[in-house]
Amino acid sequence: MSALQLCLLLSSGLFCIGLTVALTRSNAILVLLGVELMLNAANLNFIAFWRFGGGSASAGVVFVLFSIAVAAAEAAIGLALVIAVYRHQRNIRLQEATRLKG
Amino acid sequence: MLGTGLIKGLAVTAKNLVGSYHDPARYTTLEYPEVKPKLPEAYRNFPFLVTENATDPMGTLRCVACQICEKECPPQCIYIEKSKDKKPDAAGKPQIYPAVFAIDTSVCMSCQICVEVCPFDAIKMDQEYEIATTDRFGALLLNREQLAKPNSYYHQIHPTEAVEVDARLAEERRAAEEKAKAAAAAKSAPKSAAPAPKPPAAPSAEAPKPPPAA
Amino acid sequence: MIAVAPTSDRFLEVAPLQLRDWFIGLLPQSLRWITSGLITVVAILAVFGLLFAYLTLAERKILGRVQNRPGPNRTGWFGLLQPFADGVKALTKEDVVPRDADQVLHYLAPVVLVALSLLGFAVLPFGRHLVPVELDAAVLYFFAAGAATELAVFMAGWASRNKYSLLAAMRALAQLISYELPLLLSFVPVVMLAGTLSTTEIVTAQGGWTGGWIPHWYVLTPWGFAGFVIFMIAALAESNRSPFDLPEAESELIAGHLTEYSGFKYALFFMAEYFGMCALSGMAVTLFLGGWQAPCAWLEFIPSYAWFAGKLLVLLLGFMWIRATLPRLRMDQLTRLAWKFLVPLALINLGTAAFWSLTAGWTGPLQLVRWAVALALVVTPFVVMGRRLTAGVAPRTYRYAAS
Amino acid sequence: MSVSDLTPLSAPGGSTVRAVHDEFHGDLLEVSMGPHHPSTHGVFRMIVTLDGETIVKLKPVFGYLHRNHEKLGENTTYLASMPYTDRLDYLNSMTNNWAYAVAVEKLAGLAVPERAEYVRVILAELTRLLNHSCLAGFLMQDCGCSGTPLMYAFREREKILDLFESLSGSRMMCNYQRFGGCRVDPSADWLAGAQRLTDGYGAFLDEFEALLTGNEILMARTQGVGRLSSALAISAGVTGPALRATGVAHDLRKVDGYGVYPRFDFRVPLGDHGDTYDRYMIRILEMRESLKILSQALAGLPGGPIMDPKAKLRGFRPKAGEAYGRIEGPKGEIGFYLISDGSANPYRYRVRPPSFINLTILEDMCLGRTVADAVIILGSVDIVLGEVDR
Amino acid sequence: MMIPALLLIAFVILASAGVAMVLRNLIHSALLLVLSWTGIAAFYLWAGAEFVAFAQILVYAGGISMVVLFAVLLTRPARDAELPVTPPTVLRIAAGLMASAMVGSITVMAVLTSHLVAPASARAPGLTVKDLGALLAGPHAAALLLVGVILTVALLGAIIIAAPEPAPRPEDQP
Repeated sequence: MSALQLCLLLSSGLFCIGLTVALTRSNAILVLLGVELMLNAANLNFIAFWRFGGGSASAGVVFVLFSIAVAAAEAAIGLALVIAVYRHQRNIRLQEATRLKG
Repeated sequence: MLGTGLIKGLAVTAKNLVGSYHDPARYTTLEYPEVKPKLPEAYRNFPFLVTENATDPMGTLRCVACQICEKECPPQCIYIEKSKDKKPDAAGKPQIYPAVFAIDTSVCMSCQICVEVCPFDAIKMDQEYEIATTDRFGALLLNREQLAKPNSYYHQIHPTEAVEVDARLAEERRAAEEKAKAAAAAKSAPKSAAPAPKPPAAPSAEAPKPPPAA
Repeated sequence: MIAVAPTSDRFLEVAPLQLRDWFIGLLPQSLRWITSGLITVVAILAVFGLLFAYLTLAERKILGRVQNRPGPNRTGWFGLLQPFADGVKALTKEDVVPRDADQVLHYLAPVVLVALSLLGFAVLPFGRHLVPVELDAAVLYFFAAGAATELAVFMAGWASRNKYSLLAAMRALAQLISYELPLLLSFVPVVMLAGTLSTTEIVTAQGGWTGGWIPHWYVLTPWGFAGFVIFMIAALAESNRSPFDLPEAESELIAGHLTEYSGFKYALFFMAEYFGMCALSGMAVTLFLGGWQAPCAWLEFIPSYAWFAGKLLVLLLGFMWIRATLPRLRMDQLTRLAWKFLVPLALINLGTAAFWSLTAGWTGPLQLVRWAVALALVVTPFVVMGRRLTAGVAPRTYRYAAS
Repeated sequence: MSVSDLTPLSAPGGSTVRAVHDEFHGDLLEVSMGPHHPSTHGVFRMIVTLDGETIVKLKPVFGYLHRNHEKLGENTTYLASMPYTDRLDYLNSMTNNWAYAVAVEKLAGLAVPERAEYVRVILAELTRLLNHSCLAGFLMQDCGCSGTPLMYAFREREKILDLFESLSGSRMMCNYQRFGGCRVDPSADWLAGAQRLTDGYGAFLDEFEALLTGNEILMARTQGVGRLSSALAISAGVTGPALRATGVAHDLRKVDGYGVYPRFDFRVPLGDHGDTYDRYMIRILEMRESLKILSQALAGLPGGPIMDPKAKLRGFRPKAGEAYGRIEGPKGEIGFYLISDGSANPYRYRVRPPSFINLTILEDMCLGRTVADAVIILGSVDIVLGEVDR
Repeated sequence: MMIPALLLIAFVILASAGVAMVLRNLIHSALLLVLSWTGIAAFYLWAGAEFVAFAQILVYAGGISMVVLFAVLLTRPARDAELPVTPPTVLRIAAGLMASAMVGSITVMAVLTSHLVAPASARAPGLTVKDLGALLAGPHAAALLLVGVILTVALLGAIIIAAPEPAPRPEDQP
């Protein structure tokens, strides 16, 4: 059980938690946060491989930086959508957010 | 330019900061308990009754209980009870004196109207300001004994004013004695010589009513 | 693992480190690393804890002296025991926690705020060898710790479960976030010129003197001075100091997000504010005023940490001086100043710094041209935008009645 | 506007803030900036209704300092009311005394000797200096600078109060004017002290203006805030610097020309916008004009009696009739309306309080502004609760 | 020395994420997630990538947490809107858990059976900020600019979506 495998186990655990949050919770914000967790799990993998893959895999770090930036943009857009949805139906339960009109 | 007003303001505060260390005009704090403030002579706090001398305060009160100040006092905080008997005052004439003379210092606003209207210069304004007490009722009602202070104390706190008042009183007393001598001379003169007409210059008879204090 | 004290330098420079090494020498090998870390932490806490105590006293004394009065001088000799008196008062005051407040968050907010504002001290180079933590991305670490304090302010506002203190917390957050940007943008040119994010290298990059007299501090370059001014204005806003102390202004509805705090928690908030102020001005000294560099060559004999402390105190006195003079800005003017004035200026400053670094090679008469262009690039946008910002506002002349 | 429960706001146990629903603006916030709010000048309360940040409705509530001044005036002699006039606008006792003395002199037809008129002008202008510098200090305190300009203003005010103390015996409760003159004749070194103060005051004003007038933050906070149109000011009966800030040239010292004012040349500054900055600047310029009057009055002070010798102190019974005497106080036109029925007590004793009348238009100036502005507008109107509540 | 630190960090991350998932109170779960993000930053520190760790704190703990908390506050459901959830909650939770358990088992099996022979005690490759900068400006320059464009466009879009249209006031109604 090497350190790399431990890191991979950690990131897969985090990914599962993110997935369950995204699937089970009905509040739109928490679903977004679940997605955020999944993204972070991916980042964990990148850094783990960079750490244990010798000096060659330095693209991983750069990729993590880009992924953080994109995740920030995605979070902003997601929450803006949530606020727009809230303004129409006064609560953000995903079940009711079915109509695309308005 | 944008920041100039702010910089000028900062310069002024800096000048004051530095100035407060060397320029007395920019350091105005008086550290009270250690440094007592220098009171101007006209400063007035609660009134006090003037007595001729410190040895027998109740005997030589100038106040004749005429109750003018009691009527004129705006918040009505003076309470006077006349005495039944009479007592000779400084000029020897028997006068009524106040049996009870109380000032309620919780009501008095030290506006000194009582001093202005008193024809006998019997009440003057004190300069004692450290008079805090723990008792809210009894201690604030000052009776005659607590109010009476000798003329020498009056000279101490209001020197120029005291000198004027003494000069005027002395002059009045002299006029009163002169009149008394003239009256006595007039009484003895008719026994020895033919009844001469009453001396024309007899001033008005009853207690001399000096013009109100300026 | 621990950097052994270099023996090459003068005695005063190295004295603190040798003291630490002697002390560590007494301990077994395994504890050495831990205790050296602990010593650094204790040193920072002691120095800046005392500095906080005497900053409150200095603030009240300076405010007093500016207003022609002595300031606290009754407790102890010249009022020196005043901070401890305040401390005891804060400790003994009853700590009221509203019944339906969120107990955990209500307790956690001041603690997190103080912790985060203390984190900033880890990367400040106090002296030539006195650097608590050698970090490669030190400046980024400093501003990451600074950015997280907003979270604590939100927790304080939300935990008091009082709708209007939440409203005030939102207002404080808006101020903090809108001044985060100028703060970050104003340090980017320094990083660009110094070529590194590590604070120690930034300070060494500002070493040396031309002609033994003029130091190579960044503040003496046109873009450096503009960056320094923007950084200080943003630092004033970040630590809720004078012209921007809106959250607890008395013209507010309620006393800001601190309404539900009392006793020692309230004092903790102030401690956090002062630590934040010290950390930000420490970073300003490192970035712009050449950290522990001496201003001229022959002054080198004074130990480096004395220079850092001196510059830090000068900046802190500047904070207090401004607090004693300037009135407060309204909320909308405050955010307009940030977005419409400081951010564009900081961006233009980036351009000036780029121009400055590209033309580093110019010598002789070209040097003057370089300075002229750089100054123009700094001053003209300031004047143009300044005029636009204060468009409708100018001192007026008054007429007199014709009688 | 349906208010959920009718208990008065901040009744004992009530909250100082209450949410209110209004059919036009939706959810509003009714805030009671209570009698003990730090930035109200004395015991004064404003119930402010806020739509988010802007003020929708502002109801001033006062009366906390009502001492039944006018009914008292009817039950005491004319002289006994004089010390009570010090307590009206407790910052400017000299001008209150003078206004009451003018009213009684008009009622009883008393003549005032030349020297007393000059001394009254000197004391009134000193009070104006004191009041305007205090006003500027309090206004800056509301704007937020931590008391520095206020302390400078108080430093100068102390010098003036020391002059009043050495003349009348008390710093703020002077009780100095009498019907037909003044109570005490100012001595030579008192006049020298007044001269020294007048010479030194110009330097203070320059320092004060350097600190404040050009200050960008202050200009941003006060220019265009609390704008008052001259038509509204005239119709609301606003007087004093607030009226002159809207551009109306109405200064009783020029209009009535009472006392010996026509002998002095001084100008009356006028503003154009009528906002808070104008009100502040008008007061600063008026202080400079007062300095001119003071130096001229001190130079031309004649000799002669300080008190009309025929004036009776006690048993003063003016003939039946009525009179209204008014002067230009620092806060505006302060007047006394007296009806005498021949007895020792006035039949009716009425005070025209300038700060009370200037306060009536507070709401019109504050609508649409934020709470922070309302505090500054209240500061610029310069009210003293002793005079507002009487 | 390396492994126990990793276990501690892993425990913090997983615990706070798990508890956040279960909590009813939205604010508490959001704050716990911020804690897990800081845990992830601690992992990066453990792995030696300081720059990424501080970037993570700055972006997540500084920025995104604020956006999330503001969103949570702005969308407070009115107290009386407790509508019955159409697919019963128990069923939905079961389905979700089952799906994630399947995915989890697959990944864990893959990790355990793989014969990744990684040099366990390899020194962390020293990546200084200067090399990172060179990398970013060199081969990945295009990607950097692209991310910049994405960020600006995304934030502008977010502002337009979230900006409240002026609520029509009753007196404006015809």
